[in-house]
Amino acid sequence: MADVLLAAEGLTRLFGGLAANRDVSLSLARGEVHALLGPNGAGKSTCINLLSGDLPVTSGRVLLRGKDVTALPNHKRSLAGIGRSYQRTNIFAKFTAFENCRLAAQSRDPRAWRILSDAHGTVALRDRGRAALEQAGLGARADIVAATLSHGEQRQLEIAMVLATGAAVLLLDEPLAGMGSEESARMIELLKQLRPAHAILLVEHDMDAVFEVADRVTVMVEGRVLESGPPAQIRASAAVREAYLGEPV
Amino acid sequence: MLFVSFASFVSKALLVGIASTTAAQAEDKLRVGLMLPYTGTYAALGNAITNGFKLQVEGNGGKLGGRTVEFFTVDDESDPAKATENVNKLVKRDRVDVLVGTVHSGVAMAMAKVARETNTLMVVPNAGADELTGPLCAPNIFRSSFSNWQSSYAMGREVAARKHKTVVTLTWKYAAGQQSVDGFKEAFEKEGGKVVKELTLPFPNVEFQPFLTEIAALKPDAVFVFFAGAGAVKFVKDYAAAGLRTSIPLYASGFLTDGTLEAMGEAGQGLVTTLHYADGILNAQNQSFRLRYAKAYKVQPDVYAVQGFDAAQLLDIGLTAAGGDVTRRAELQKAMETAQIASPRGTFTLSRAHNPVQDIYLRKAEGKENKLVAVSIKALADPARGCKM
Amino acid sequence: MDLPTFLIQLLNAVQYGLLLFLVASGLTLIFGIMGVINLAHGAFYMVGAYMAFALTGLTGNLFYAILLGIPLAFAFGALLEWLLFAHLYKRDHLEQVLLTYGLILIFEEGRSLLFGDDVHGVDVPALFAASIRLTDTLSYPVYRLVISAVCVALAAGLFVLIRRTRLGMVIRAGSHDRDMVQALGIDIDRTYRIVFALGVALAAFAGMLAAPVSSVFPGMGNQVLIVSFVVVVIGGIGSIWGALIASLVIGLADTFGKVLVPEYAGLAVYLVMAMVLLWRPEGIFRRG
Amino acid sequence: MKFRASSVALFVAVAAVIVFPFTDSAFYTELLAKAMILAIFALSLDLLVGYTGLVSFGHAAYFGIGAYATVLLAPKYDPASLWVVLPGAVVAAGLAALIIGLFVLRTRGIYFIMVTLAFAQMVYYVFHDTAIGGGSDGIYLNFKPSAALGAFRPFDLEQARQQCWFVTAALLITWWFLARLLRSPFGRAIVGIRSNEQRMRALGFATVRYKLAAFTIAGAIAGLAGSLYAILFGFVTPELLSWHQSGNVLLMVILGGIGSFAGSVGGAFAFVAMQEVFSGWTRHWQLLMGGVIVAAVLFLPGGLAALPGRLKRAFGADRG
Repeated sequence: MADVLLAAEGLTRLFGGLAANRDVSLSLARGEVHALLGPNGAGKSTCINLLSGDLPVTSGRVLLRGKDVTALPNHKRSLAGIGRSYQRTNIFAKFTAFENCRLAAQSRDPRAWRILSDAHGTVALRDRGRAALEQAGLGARADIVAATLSHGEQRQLEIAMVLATGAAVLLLDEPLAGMGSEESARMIELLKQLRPAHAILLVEHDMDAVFEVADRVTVMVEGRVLESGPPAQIRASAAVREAYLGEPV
Repeated sequence: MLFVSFASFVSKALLVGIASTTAAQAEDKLRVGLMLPYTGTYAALGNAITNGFKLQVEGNGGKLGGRTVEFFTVDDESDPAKATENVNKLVKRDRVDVLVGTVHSGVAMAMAKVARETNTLMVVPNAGADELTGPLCAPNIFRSSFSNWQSSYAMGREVAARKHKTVVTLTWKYAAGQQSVDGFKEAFEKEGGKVVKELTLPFPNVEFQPFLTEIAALKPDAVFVFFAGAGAVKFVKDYAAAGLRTSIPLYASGFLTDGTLEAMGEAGQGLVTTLHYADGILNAQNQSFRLRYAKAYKVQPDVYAVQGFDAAQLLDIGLTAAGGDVTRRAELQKAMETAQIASPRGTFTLSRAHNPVQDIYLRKAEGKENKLVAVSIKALADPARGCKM
Repeated sequence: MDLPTFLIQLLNAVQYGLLLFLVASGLTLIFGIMGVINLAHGAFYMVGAYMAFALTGLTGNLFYAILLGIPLAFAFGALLEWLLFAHLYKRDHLEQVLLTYGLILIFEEGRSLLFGDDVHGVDVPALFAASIRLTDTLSYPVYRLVISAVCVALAAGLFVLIRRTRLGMVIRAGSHDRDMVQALGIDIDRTYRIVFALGVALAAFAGMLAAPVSSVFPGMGNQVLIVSFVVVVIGGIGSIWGALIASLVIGLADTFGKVLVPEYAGLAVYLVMAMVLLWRPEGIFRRG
Repeated sequence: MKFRASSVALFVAVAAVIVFPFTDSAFYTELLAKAMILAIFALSLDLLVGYTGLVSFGHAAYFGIGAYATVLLAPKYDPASLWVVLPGAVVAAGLAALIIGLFVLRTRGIYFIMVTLAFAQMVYYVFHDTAIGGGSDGIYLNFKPSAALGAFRPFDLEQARQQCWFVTAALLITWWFLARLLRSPFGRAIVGIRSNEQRMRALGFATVRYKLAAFTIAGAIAGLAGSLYAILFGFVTPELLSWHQSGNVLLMVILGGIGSFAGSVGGAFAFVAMQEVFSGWTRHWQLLMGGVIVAAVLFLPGGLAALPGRLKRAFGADRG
């Protein structure tokens, strides 16, 4: 058995009478990219929100390294090592790229509560911010205001911020959305780089990309898990083909 | 563009404001500062006092004590929070010789504090707070109006004389209301009556219905209240609508029915109150005052106009004795202390604490007037408790 | 407190609560649908009361004054929306607060210029001028009961409006997301104008209705405004039903607070609010 | 270039404020002190509105608590020690903000605005209806606090000039403190919260705690302003806590431009100047005030702080 970091057991989330997620179980292991597929409205983003704690579950459990974190709010899960990115770019637009990452690194720092020292005076945080930027391939763009970065760079920055928090589990919601082919290639490269040290959940529409990096694929339809397995199995599955792949995306 | 012109207009206005006040200081006029409410709940009172004061000054050829008067006015908005600042406008900015104000007791007390500290001559033309001629009394502070204690003390005796044994009181929970009730209670219980319950509600709350229900349940012989202005109108209407007018007689100090009878309509008719002024006082000074006032301002004067008028009379007496020189304070204050003021309310003198020693009238509301019924107490003096002068 | 007194106090509480509801319902509608925070709502109440005063003087009867006043208030609301509020939907709540705060000052001083600063009374219509005897000392004015009845009828009307009409559908959607509402195929600009005008008309109507019992006087709007805020907070923004319940709760807290703990009567209303907030931060009838 | 121009402007302004009391106009010296006190008040609110994204419509409560604490902590017949009443007022107001913050921070958006207002009203009624601070009639501070530390008397607040300078120092220290705070890790975190709270939580920040801390600090500074106000005027009434005061300080912050400390200070000065000028012109000055407010909202988004930029754009002086 691989080194499982995050496991979901029977996650269910109801909105009114509607089930956005019903009985979803999956696991993320270090060294694995686990792709989550499904048509629009299948409940992929909801699933990420349940895992990250942005939404409370109606029932089910979330286990981090075997410990039940279901009751923890999102910021505590983040501190425990679950990092996430958002489907719509979600960064601090007025800060520089570096400041975005430095702030992210600051979240784990006990000195974060100091009110009279200079934020940029803490070398360790500066270094962590820089390192995360470098790792995400944004080293040269550190002092650019985030809002003026290109779309692709903003998506990279989003991941850099998660890296700056030192998260072991990465929940990435469509990191390739809206990217050109060159930018996509760079992002996929980045994911491959991150794979050995992290457990990655990848929600993505770009099939080629998914099958290029994924070690495991789970397909959701209407809030349920339709099928889960290695890419080859999914590619071959008739049910998946019918429910999802058959449709033009 | 708009913003540029706005900015320049503010700076210009400021400069002009400063320049005009400094230029005016050169002339040798008597600088009189009127600090009264011209906006807000008591605006009507502020205007009446101003009119009364100016009527007396104009009758004197625009002079007080032989000196031409220059007025400085500040709208105090009846806002105690701005009181100290507003009075400083007159005392420190305009450097007035005399301070006249105001209606609201809290504001008047803040004024008195500044007047004491700066030794500015001050006349209170309305605010009835007992403290002003009690603990806060000072050689340079005078009052041309009344103390809260005065008018309600008289009513305490009246109610007892009418053989009422038990009374419930109701007022706003603030100094003026509390002091009125205290004055009433003092007289009423001295004459053998009993105040069975003192009800209060926060100023300026006007939802009276729960209190009327309670009064009806307590069934006292009579009810005494202190309200003024909008609250007075609503209370009287509610009291009548609750059917209490027919079962439990209502008494009050006269502010209940001054300037409010028109708004009260039918409900106000026949209300019996006590105050230091009434409609239909038959003395020469009242008749000439009313005539002149009506001619000048096209409205009938009220008790507030009288108080403003008398404030000017009082100052005129003092200043005349001092030859128009405000700095000859000893002569000035002596003359004011011993003055016989020929007021429209009837001639009055001042107590040692500088509060009018005056007749309190029993009045009855008829039409839009508070008709004189009788003199309730002649030459009633406030006890001036706490005054060390 | 004996039983009859208690029952009468209960009546007082309900009656006061219902009048509050009339003001607060307009406020919660404007909040809920348009997402506009409107401090000037109390000023509209005042405008209504002064309209009742002026129009009763002209027509000789409060009935005609109200009949004339409601369309006037509605038109006034529509005009204000067109002139000012329409520019604010995309702005911060902050700027809405400020603009409506400025409006309060303008309305107050405008009132002072037009009507002066005296207190004025408005006559109760002769038809309802009587009182009903309840105990040997206490009667209850018929007009107060009429106010309550009108409030109840109006509440019922509002519920029908919300349950049965297209406008109501928008209200129930509770959304000030213009795109979403537009997607429902609704002319958003017109809807907003109507809702705002309706809110103004409700507040003004409350002012007109209350004028004979409260009389009209400077600053009367401010007293009502803050309590209405509390009602909306307790009831849940945009919820008419919540506003009704909250109004009654506040009526009870205020009335019995005055009788039982006069020293802390002013506080009672806010303590109730604090407790509700602890229990349900978004009001009793929060949405989804 | 911009940096130098603004620091020169700041230097000139501070010099002017320090020199002004020598003009010997007691009234305008006091007015200046008042404007600076309101500037401190506005700064504290800007920390919430402009930098933390919390629109508090009940900030006058903490100003008022600071003022009341100053008077209530002072003995009746002797001057109090400044070094007792001033910190006392700051702590009292901060504590009140902490407790109220626990409630109000459960809400957001329009709710937050209304709930802060409602809680401020509650505090207003505590002072208005109960006997704690003289009820609706208010309470007096009979003597200005003494600055003596043992035998050493660094300054004397009875002297109008020295009092004005003391207030100037308080304003500068507050400004410096807040500017410093914004550059600190804590400051970066609250600015992050204003711009994107959800993201901050996802990054692991306990945002409610940060907001509560900001709310408390802002309340404490408002308490400082209230304390200075009580010392300056010697009289405190519940009206200091009324919602009009909350509205006024919000007006100062917005007029100046939210998220700009210089703007807040400028807004406070502009507010005092307008009040002074308009009320000198007409009894109906509130009409003008209301007009200015409405016009400012409609035509001056971004407040006074945004004015230089707007002018530059309008005249094209700085194109490219």
